[in-house]
Amino acid sequence: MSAVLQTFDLSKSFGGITATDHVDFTLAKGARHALIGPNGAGKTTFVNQLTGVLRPSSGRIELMGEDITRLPREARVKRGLARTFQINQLFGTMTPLEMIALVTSERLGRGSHPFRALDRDLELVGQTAEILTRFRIDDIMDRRIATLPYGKQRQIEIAAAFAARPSVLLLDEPAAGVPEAERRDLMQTVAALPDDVSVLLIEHDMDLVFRFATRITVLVNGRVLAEGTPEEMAHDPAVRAAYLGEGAHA
Amino acid sequence: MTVRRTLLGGMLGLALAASTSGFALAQEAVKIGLILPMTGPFASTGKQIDAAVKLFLAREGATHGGRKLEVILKDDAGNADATRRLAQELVVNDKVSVLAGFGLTPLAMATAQIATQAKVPEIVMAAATASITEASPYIVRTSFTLPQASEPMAHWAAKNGVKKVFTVVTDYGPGIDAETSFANTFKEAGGTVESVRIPLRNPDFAPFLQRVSEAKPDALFVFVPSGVGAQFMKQFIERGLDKAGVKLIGTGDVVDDDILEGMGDVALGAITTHHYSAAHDSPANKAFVEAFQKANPGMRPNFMAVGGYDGMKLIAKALDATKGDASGDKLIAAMKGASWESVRGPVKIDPDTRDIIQNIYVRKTQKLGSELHNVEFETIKDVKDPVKARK
Amino acid sequence: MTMPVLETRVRQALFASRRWHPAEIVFWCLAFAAFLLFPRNLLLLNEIAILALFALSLDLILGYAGIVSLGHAAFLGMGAYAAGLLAKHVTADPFAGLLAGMGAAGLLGLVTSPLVLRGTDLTRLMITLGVALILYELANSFSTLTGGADGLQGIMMAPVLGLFDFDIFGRTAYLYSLSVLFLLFLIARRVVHSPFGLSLRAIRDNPLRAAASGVPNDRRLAAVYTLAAAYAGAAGALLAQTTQFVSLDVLDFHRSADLMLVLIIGGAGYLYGGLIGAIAFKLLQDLIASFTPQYWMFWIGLFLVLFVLGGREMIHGAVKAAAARFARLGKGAAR
Amino acid sequence: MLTILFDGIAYGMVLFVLGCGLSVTMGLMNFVNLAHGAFAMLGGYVAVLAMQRLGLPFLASLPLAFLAAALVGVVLERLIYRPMYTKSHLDQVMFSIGLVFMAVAGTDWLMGSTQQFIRLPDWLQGRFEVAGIGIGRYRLFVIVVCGLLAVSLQWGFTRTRFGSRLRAAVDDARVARGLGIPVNRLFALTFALGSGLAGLGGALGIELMGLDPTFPLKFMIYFLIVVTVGGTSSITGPFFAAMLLGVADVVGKYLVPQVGAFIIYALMVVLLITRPHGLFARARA
Repeated sequence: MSAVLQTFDLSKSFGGITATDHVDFTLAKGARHALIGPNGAGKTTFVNQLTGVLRPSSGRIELMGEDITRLPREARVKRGLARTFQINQLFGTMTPLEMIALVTSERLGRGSHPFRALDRDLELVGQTAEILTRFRIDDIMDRRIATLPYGKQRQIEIAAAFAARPSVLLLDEPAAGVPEAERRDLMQTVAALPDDVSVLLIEHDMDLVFRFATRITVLVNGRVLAEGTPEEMAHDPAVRAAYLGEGAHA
Repeated sequence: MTVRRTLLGGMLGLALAASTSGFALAQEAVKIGLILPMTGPFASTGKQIDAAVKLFLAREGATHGGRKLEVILKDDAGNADATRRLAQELVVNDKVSVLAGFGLTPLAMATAQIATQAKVPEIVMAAATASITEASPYIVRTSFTLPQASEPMAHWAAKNGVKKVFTVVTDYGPGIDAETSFANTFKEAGGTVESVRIPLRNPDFAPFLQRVSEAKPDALFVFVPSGVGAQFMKQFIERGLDKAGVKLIGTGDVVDDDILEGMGDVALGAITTHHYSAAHDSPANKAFVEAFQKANPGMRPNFMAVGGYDGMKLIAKALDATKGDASGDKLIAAMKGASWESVRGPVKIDPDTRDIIQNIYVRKTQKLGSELHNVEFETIKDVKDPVKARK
Repeated sequence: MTMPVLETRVRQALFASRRWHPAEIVFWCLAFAAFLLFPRNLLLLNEIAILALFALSLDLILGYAGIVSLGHAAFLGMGAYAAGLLAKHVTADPFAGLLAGMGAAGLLGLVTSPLVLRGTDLTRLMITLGVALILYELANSFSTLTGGADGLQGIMMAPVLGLFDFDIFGRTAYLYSLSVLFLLFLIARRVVHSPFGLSLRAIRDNPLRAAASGVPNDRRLAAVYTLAAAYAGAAGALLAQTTQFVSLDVLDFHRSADLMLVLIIGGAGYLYGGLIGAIAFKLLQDLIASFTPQYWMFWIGLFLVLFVLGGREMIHGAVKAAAARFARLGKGAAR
Repeated sequence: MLTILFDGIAYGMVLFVLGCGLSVTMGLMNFVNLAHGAFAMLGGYVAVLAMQRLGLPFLASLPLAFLAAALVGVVLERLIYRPMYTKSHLDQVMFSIGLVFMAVAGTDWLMGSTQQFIRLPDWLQGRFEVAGIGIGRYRLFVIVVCGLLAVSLQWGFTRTRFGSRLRAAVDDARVARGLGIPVNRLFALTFALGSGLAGLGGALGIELMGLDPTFPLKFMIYFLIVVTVGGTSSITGPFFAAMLLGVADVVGKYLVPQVGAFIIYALMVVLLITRPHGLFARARA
């Protein structure tokens, strides 16, 4: 199995606090990999460096062998690295259709075109429609995103990331805040992601992690504490002590 | 029967109107479009002129040359685009025969083209940059020009033992006008001049006055827009320049009658040259000031008011001369060379330049009773605008 | 839903947002009809058209890209001086002047765009304000070129297309300004409904997500800022050409502040906001000024306060209701 | 040269008193109150009226200016400002510009458009020299008064219970409310204090900057520069920003009067580009 996303000695500190502490991490092709850790372990900081929201203090990030440490955010997306956010980051005034159309048009390189009409672009229309069906949001595609229920918004969050056709997809707590009733839908969505997409899941919900992940990395205080299969992690004494032992999931 | 009679009367009237224009003209008022900054930073100019125009109509009657004067007041807030549009609308929609007012140079300039195109006289009652009357053959001025007021100052200073002058002017058209005409004249008379210009938006004069204080001149020549004059004077005193023996000289703008009282004693002793002071010693002026203050309690007429009053006077005189014919070319012809006894003294419209010829007075700010006034002590007779006179 | 059906629906939904609404057609017909309906007010109408174009420019950056600006007058002034100077020294052709105005202002926009890409709304307000103030002082200082406080005099324009002379009644002026406004509006309308326009809305709604969706935020913002600057420059050029005069006032702070008011009154983010706001603002100003020349500022202020405090919902509600009625009428007529 | 530095400091001090109220209200309520200058103008006019009509001495008119502006501030805050807190920045800007327009036209109507003046008591007029430095008495007075104010504000902000509550509320109003801090009352008090300071600054500034109905428009830019450059989360930020602007403006105009007009604007733009969150802002997530 080859690596699609790797970090080498990645560190980030804010003032005196080290949020990411010399992390070497590898995401394999087609992986279903979970990144877990207690609150404040530095998971989101880590993802933010991967996607370019934060600039690392030192170290290197490679996407399919290419050094992307200094690339701007949108350039990483173009190279196949997409993400969702822990708190929904949607285009509130748009419809789901428009939002997916936007991501698709950027991926097709249409974004800087000032005159072309969106509906005349058949390639864009086709690919947008395909995403809408895949994520079962075609029935609500005309409504303003801000007016939709939270669970639906969560779906759109994932759909929008997926519409960028990433080879690596980072899901930052996709189930956070989703009410029980809408949770199943979401689980299905995540489970149904195609195999050629490598997924890194950052999650608190151990149910979801153990159901979904084939590999788990445990991050504590910005450092990689342990890594292995779910089986190994569940029985690793250090992990249990540092994390699971604290009482299942908070 | 009645219907037929009125119909007949109407037709008769029409026929008469067509044959003798005089008859119809007498029926119809001559409209004067008065455009002034009534709001914004230059509102005080507008208010003075507006008050003076109203006073003129009240004192000297609204009918001249057999026709009634009707004034339409518009506010341009000191904004040149608005002035231009208002002028255009007044000409096109209200069919005014005369445009008047114009508180600032750009406002007068912006309207010049309209005056030319529509052949409507433009009476400049306030703006003072020398070149204005050259912008259109229909512009006539009843205020003054800055060189007209500042060159006599240079002569007076040179004659009265001043060798070195520091000029401080606001960095805009009129300020630069005042600076150049003063400096050139004073240098010709053998003096030396140093100059500094103040930005338009400037709250604190300290840095400029400090330069003056270090240069130790005999006199400081100042031109600032009339609103900030007081500020300047106060800081002049605060810095102790008066005690250091620096004379404060300038055109009358800085000791504007409108705000002189509020300035307080800091203004005392300032020597200025100007064409009008509310303290001008003549019976006509006394009556004028009294009537003005009666109609506008708490206001003292300043040079803007006189420009407005004389502007109306000029229109009235021209209408008298044309016997009520308000066509632009005739009015302008009648205005050229017109002369009368203004409250500021004798004035005449220069037939060549359409600019005003008037006495310039050297004044000193003093206390008259409990009030501060600019008391005239020397008169330079019949001063033409020196810039155009040299051409 | 089968794919072909869905694709059709997607196309229709995307088309719906750029379809011409009957009310829009009525709006433009009225704008051109105003030429015949109000022959006495062409000068005011001309000013409205120019202000509308200026407001359209602000709407492009504020309504569509979320960039606030208190210094938009910088571009208006740049366009006005460029067009005025060109007419005075090079060629009197109106279209050459228009292009020069747009070009000069657009260039200024491009150069200053890095300044507005960073920071909060407040920083942007201040930086744009600062740029406009600096430009104002520059124009005042270079008085040999610009005429300084006396204004740029002696602009003579050639007839539009060599046929229509600028007359004192403002006939040519209004039709010329309105035509330019209409043309630039059409372009703006295409732009905001293009993929580029969609990406601007994305940045406005959520810059974080926009970048995560592959949108190069900075470049797009710089592009629209430049475009808006060119539009404001066009408004400035029209102002200079139709009044044949440029004063320092075009760069003054109150221009930028008034412009904000215009857009707030009309509502930002749907292109017509600036146009409707310009009409309302100018009519209001004219109306109040004719009642009380001294104190119109007070009434404008009161209007604004009440408007923000709660009147906006009422007015916009009324406008929407009227538009809906128009739409129904339009559809009825079509059938 | 030192004289000019002294002048600049006095000028900066007035700017600080005028602007610091704005920076606190902006930080606390996240409200862009462009009408701040209107309160300053109110204070100025109250001082003028107190001296001209009531014949009060200058020193007595200063607290009056403070009180009047503070009172009007608190009333307006209760009545019309409060609903604005939840609206967008843009609405707030529009709203307060509307207030400015009303204040300008209203003052013009009530008081006339001319410049207003006050007569300083004799002991504040003129100047004296210390080691070759000319010192204006009034400027010295301004520096002393404003300096004391700045020190006591800083003390009040960092050392008193009111101050610590205020800081908590500036950091996060929601959390502060949760901790039982009466945020609404705090808002009203702060607003009153800020307006009162503006009023006092307006009264002190009459001698240095003049006073007429267009005051709020003319000086809006200066206040905003102080606030944006100084940041909104402390007293020291606006203080140093005001000092910097005052000194840079005065000294710059003295040394190179040709570019005098550009200095503060250029300074503002440069500062904002290099420090977009203010000179002394804490890093915020």
